[in-house]
Amino acid sequence: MTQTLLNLLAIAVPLAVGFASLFAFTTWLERKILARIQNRIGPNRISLPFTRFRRLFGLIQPAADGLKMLAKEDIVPRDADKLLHLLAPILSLVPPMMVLCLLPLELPYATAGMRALQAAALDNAVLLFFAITSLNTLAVFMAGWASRNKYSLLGGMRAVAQMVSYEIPLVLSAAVVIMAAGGMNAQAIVEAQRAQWFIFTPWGLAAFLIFFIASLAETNRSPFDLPEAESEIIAGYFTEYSGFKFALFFLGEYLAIFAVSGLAVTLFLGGGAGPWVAAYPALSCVWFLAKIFALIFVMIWLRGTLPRLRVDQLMGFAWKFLLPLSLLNLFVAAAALKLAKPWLSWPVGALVLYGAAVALSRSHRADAAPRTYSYAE
Amino acid sequence: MTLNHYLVLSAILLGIGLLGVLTRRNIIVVLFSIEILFNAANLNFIAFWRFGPNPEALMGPMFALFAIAVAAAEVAVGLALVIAVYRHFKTVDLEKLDTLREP
Amino acid sequence: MIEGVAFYILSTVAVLGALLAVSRRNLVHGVFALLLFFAALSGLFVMLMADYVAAVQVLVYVGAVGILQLFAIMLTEHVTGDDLRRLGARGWFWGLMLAVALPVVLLLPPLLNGEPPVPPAAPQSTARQLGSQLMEHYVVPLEVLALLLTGALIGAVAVAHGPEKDPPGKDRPA
Amino acid sequence: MRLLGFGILKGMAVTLENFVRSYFDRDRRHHLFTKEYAWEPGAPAEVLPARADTTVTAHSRNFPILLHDGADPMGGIRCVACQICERECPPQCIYIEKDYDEQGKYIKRPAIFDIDLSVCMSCQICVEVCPFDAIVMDSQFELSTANRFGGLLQHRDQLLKSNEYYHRIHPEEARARDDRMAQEKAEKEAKQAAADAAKKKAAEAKAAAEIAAEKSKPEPSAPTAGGAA
Repeated sequence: MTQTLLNLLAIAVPLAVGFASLFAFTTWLERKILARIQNRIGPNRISLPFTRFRRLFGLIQPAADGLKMLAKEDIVPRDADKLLHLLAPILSLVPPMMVLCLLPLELPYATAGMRALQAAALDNAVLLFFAITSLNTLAVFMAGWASRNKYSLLGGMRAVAQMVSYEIPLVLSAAVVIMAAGGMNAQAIVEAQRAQWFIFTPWGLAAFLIFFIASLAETNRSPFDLPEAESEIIAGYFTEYSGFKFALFFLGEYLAIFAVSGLAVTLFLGGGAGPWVAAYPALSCVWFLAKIFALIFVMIWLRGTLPRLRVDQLMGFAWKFLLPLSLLNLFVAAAALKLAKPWLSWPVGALVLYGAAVALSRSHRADAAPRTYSYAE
Repeated sequence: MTLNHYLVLSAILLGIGLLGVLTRRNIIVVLFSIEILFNAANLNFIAFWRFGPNPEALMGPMFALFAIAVAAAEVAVGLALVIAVYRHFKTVDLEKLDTLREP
Repeated sequence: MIEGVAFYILSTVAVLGALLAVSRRNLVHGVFALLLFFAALSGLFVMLMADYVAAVQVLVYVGAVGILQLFAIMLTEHVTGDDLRRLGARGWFWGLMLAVALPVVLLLPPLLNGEPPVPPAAPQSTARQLGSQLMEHYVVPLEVLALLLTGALIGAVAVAHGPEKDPPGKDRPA
Repeated sequence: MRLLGFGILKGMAVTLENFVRSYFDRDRRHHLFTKEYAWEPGAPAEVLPARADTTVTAHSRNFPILLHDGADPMGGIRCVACQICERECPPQCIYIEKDYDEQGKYIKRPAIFDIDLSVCMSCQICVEVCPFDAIVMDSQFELSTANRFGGLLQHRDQLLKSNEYYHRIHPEEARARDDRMAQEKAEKEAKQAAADAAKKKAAEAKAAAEIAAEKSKPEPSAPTAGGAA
């Protein structure tokens, strides 16, 4: 019994510690990249106390932020729902942590028994992934409700509506890969991509784009960060949070980003595969994290470029554009896999998908007709 | 754990569900209790499948899946009705919704 | 030994969640207790080696149905349900009696004479077989279910949509 | 051919170019505009940034300071406590009390000269109205203090800075101001000199007139003393 416990600890602890420290690194990365996009320098002032190092390109900034969050007073509104107010950040942190175990991330020293660093080498890993990430929506609502503040409740409801409606394209685009790989086991999916990554097939690319956009909305990032944008309803559902609970929310959000981009890498970018992996098996873990950070760079890049979507545009985009496209993509992928003649099914598939996308986006242009104003006589 | 444990548990859940349905006056809590009844039944399906004669036939999980899907559809329609009732009668209290009963 | 402890923990959590969901005056607490109940039940399904059903249970119930009920609560009154008498509704006594009598009556036969059947070998993960059976043996029920779900979706939207706010008049184009 | 999502890609290309060139490009358009701090946060205010490309330019204005000529602050203080700036200051953040010597005679110096920097809005009206060029704007911005209430109330001795320091932070303006003062002084002296000269001339003229008057007056008084003697 103790051996299995040790085995599990040998895998769970580095996951928790590794990804939490990656969280700190990503906050620094995000602020530096955003700064460079806007011609500024980004954080570079914090220096390590009692040491000679003056300013290590601001690498100590996340530690300083963490310390500040710890030192800040934790204000709980007087008639807030004390229990739920405390539970919400924890519930927003637990699902991403649990889901990280499902990713096929082979840590080099993992014992032979646990070939893939999957604390739970589950057969239906992907289904469990979506089941657990749907708990995030609950945490958001609980935060919005427990603060007994009209605006945070409104922000919470908007965030829940957004996350629920973007969950469907997310699951459907993952269903395409499950159909192609023939199973939901993360390891089997990575195996199926040994010959060719799914992103290089037309329906795979379409599924990847839908998955990526839906994951942006699922983690309230960049163009879809309406619920938590400062300029919107104050700061959305975590208005009444300060101090460490606020930091927990951010930790939860960044872990959700790691988890979702980890799944995107597993489903579309061939998990830990990469050059020289055959020679050094340990390299697969490096490749896995490198791909995750490539996706995170694109997320930050999008955040520096695109303006924020309005609520109705946000919901319209999910239901009127992403959902029909992902359904169509399911049919196209099924036909392509059944036909198994790439030279025919690829161009046709690409054409059908692109044509549908253009038609869908053009059909929505229609209701953007010039406004007709009617003045009171 | 033997089959009887699971049967006792689902019986208790059945009792709680019935308690909720019969005693609460708010429609939504009645819907909660109906959900509890559904889940108690699901637990029995899976328990009998696990301890039943041939598990390969997958009768239990199949039935449970269909039951879950139907229950989800039922909740959706039920809550839509509740909202429509609330919009019309301005109340969710079952005691007050007695227009069908002759006075 | 582990299974025994796990079973008792999960079942107490399930019973507690159900009881709280039924008795809590504040509906939001009721919903969260109900979600705890669903999660505990999903744990029990995992113990019964039906991992696919457990995942579906979490996805459908804890994810979707819970949120649906939260939205319903938000759209109706008495969210904190202060004024509604909880257990004290008029017929609560007979309700309690029936709620206790029915399970006892149902449980008597198996507990008295049947000795518990021996559990056969634990079946392997069921996702693949479920999928293939759904496609071959249970195709018709699957399609009927699909129809039912679409019908429920459209019906729910139609019922909950309610009358058009201000029907298109003279100056508002239809 | 309008590719779907072409606008988004164009926007992202711009930001990517900006991101990449901010590392490699030295010309103005992509270079990082913000520079490091002018000087180390801990350094005393007197120490000016050694490096040339400081963020604090010759035209940066922050809060007023009092000037004094020469080394001794109280000796060469320009301010005469005429309290014009106290009256003109819109937020009323200047407080002045005149200095009196033992006999109670007003000596042209402020006993108390307080400026509350937390109230001051750097509008520079005091600098414009001051007839004695005694108050100018400083460019020191490391002024954060621990306590919120009295911390930013600066007294006369903290405000007093040497004219030479003024030359260092705002060279052109200091030079222009000094030239103007020198020129005014020269004019005043010239006027003074002219006034003296005029006064002297007037005095002489008056003296001459008196002499003339005396000559003409004795004749009428002694007409008998023999006419034109």
